[in-house]
Amino acid sequence: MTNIVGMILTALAAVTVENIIFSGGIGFSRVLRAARKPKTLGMYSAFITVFSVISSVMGYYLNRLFPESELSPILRPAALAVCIALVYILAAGILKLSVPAFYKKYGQILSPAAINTVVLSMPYVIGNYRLGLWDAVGFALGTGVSFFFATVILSRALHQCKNEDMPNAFSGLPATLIYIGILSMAFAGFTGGKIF
Amino acid sequence: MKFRHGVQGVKLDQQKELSLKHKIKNLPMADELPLKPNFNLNGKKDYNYILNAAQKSQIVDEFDGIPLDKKLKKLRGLKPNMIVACCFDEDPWTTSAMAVLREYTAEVISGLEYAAKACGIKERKIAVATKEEAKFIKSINSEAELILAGDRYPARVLLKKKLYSQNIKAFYIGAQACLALDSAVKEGKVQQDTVVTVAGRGVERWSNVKVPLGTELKTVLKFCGVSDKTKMIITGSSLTGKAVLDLTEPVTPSTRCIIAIKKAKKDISYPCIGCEKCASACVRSIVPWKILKVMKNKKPDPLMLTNVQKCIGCQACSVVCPSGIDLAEVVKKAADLKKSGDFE
Amino acid sequence: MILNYAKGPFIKNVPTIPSMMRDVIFTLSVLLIIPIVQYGVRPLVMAVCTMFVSVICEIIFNLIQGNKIGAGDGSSLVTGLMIVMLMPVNAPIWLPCMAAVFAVIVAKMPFGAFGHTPFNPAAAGVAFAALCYPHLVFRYIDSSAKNLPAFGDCTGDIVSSTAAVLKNGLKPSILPLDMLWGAFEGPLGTTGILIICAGGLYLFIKRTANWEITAAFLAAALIIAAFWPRIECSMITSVKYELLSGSLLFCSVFMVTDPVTSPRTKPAKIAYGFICGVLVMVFRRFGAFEQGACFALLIANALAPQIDVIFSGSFETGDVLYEK
Amino acid sequence: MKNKRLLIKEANTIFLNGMFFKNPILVGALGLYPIVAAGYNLKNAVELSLLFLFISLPTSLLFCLIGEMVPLSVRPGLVLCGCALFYIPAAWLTQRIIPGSIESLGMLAGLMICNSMILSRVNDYAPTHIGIAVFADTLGCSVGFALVICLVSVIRAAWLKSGIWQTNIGIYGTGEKGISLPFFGFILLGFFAAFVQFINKKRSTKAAKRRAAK
Repeated sequence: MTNIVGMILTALAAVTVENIIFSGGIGFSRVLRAARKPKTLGMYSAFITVFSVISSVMGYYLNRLFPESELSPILRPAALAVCIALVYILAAGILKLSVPAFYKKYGQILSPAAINTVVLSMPYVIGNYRLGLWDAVGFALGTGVSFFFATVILSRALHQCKNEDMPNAFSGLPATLIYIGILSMAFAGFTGGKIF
Repeated sequence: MKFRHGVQGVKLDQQKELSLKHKIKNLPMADELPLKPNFNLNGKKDYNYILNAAQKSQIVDEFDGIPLDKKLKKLRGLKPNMIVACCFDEDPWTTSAMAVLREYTAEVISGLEYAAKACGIKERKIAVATKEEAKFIKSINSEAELILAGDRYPARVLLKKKLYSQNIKAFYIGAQACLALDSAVKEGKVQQDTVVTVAGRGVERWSNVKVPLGTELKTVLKFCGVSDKTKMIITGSSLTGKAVLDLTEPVTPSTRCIIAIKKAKKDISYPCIGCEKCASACVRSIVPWKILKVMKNKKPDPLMLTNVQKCIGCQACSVVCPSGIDLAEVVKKAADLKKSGDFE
Repeated sequence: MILNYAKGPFIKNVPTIPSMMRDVIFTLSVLLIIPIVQYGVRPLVMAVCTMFVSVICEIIFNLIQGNKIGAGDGSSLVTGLMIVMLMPVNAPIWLPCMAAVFAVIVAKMPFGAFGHTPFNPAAAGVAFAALCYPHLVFRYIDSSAKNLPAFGDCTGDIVSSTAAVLKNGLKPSILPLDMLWGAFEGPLGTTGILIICAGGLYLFIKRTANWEITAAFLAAALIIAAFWPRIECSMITSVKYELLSGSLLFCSVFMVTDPVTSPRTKPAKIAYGFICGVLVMVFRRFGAFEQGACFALLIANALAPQIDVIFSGSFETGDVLYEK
Repeated sequence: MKNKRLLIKEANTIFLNGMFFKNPILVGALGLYPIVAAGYNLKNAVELSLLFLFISLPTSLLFCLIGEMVPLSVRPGLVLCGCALFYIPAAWLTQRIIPGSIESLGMLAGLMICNSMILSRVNDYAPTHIGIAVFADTLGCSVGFALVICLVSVIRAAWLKSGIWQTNIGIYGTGEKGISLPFFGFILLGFFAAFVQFINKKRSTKAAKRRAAK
């Protein structure tokens, strides 16, 4: 029971105070791409959540597997990435064979959802915060939710960042980047600068 | 979860006291205008008699510019259950209808009675703007059956909506048309003059003037002491009326007011700030800012232009917009687009 | 007599944008009176400098952009003045000026100036200053200090503001009733509680600001302060301290009600105010700084279009919605 | 002979596009994370630029050779594996050039493996283009990446006034100095992107004028 409560609290923290997407700036290239296709936005976030959970659980065990040494900062990321790649290939294969209609519809967002900075950063974040297994899962879930929020907010912002009164040079991506910057600034007010 | 606004319309700054202070003045007939002779009708003052009188006297309803006899004929077929004389002025500067009612209360009442008889309606009401005005009229003539139209613009539409929600099919007639009908039935007079409000910073004496039909505008303006610094002359209404360039234009029954403005209108507009004032001002449940947003797209989607075809062009949205955007024009464009079917 | 032609309508209803701006600038200037009486000319110098800088920034940006420099809508004056109100009186003059530069150059002009800003520029400017120079933005001089120098550094006892005391979980020593007169430490324009209330009333009556948002905002803050107090005290005391300390009340009247960045429909406005109030309290409790109103406002601004869509009853994550 | 000259000219254009005119960061918003998070001092910037070059060059050349043999659904996974594989020598090399760099970068170095700029270049561009084009593009992107991250970090370091080449102070810099937080990186990127967009708009109007003159 305490595990579950802890998990939920960690998830809440991941959405607000320890929001790695907004205040950490992680994974915004994916957020922007997801926001441009609002139709697949929900499924995209669901994929991200699932893969984040897998990655954080995997990271939890991998962190123990590699003892601290001179080579560990070089080998650990590589091992992690290979594991994620294997998970992705496995997931793609299973989906393709078992639910081909679903795969046809959402296949093209599976790879960006599985292979990105958000998913891969999970093990590091867990290591930094020294989270337990349940908390790690909670953090991954919370990050998935905040990814969803980020995409929903940005999908509206994309229209605000393109109007005829704004300077030509800023219309589109530049304004969106500034928009993200200001929003990220707001979330930085939670941490006051110290993120990890 | 759509929210309906309780209060609709706009409350405008009223400028009525100055022109209501004095009695209606008479402008002498110009020499070149032909004097129309009286006509004679015999018989009982029944439906046909009144219709004939209306036709012979060439009365035009000042609110919509339609000849009164045609209006009455059409009405008999429609069978409404109430006839309302509009004795209020929506426009903040105009007082002609109010002044007519104040000065010719009995005549307006009897004219309304004739009109009601002509189309077989029992219930008849005189609509005035405010409670104070109603009290004032009651003190002049206690027989008047009054109904309140409210002081929010556009009052006519709001009154219509109010009556409609009470399941009353009402019909509306102008105050001056009532007056003219009365004198036509009683004395066989042809409608020869109309009461016009002259107001605005550009004239010295704000007043209601009884002007012979066909008089040139400049004669009326001169009568009231127009200033040389006047930049703009508006007739009809300060909201929906038009600016006049040629002062030799004649006065018609639907002129109702002449406003001389000293300051030329400045067309400064800011971007929409999303205050929702236009939506609460609209009496036809159009949401003008949404229409504006859709119309700014390169290819406006007609499905998003809800209700635009219902627009009556009352300009309430444009008046109330703090950014000074001409929303009425946008809605009109949207309605034209929707009507034209020029989309895939 | 030369007659002009124009299209109707020929009359204009107040409020118009310039009149709204005038109203806001007027009420904000009234807020300056108490600090000027208390500290000398310094608050006035700060306000003038910041407004000047923000207007200059707008002009420069317009020049680069190749726009004509018109009469302007006065919105950058309002932005500058609001930033000054949220700074301590002993802050160096360049600090509000820098916040104003950020507000105009980053948060306002790139998005197409007034009417298109997705975030409240003043809030963005203050948040930026708070993040970059927290030791200057949250450093308050003792309120008994008199005759501060107009430009130079202020010397005097540095005390922690009521908001900071609350943040540390302690009970402030000042009585809530004394706080009404504004003689306590806090951002420059936010201590005159009574004047803020009067100014808010004035703006609501003139229909320049929406009272619904403010009401919802304060209701949310009140509920949270009453049921989850940060300090050990009675419900009423907690509510009094939470509402009267820091920039909460000022933000609720002047910043949250900004029509450009708030949602459009009435129920959405109420929801927006409520969410904003909750966020402010969350920031107060979990945030890094003693004041979170500006940060909370920025997040609420980002949510505003979404709230609007949800309340207009057309929430769907389909293409149809987003293409419009 | 003529072909060769044309090829070099083409490669030159591809390089310039990757570096500036179609800079994947400023035009495509790819690989933002290292810039906003780590670009607060020049040391980080140089280390990450080196790492970027060492990972992306061999990986894209490899996938230029074998990319088209791999089915589309599996390819992203293999690309990630490739990046992970080449990360080991790249990290070792960077460590050699600037001692202690990988440890101090921490997760930033590890996350370069899934930098979306490298992934998209290797996954989409490399398999369908010839070797020289891929080489020029990768080089251009690397230079572009280095340019942007160095510029961002120089501006931030100059603001912080604490020396351009300093040792790492935690993944996100110090808490006291707000400039080193990611948000300021985003804002700077926004202004850079506006500059690139401005130049590109100018170029396209000029080209249109030239076409009209003809």
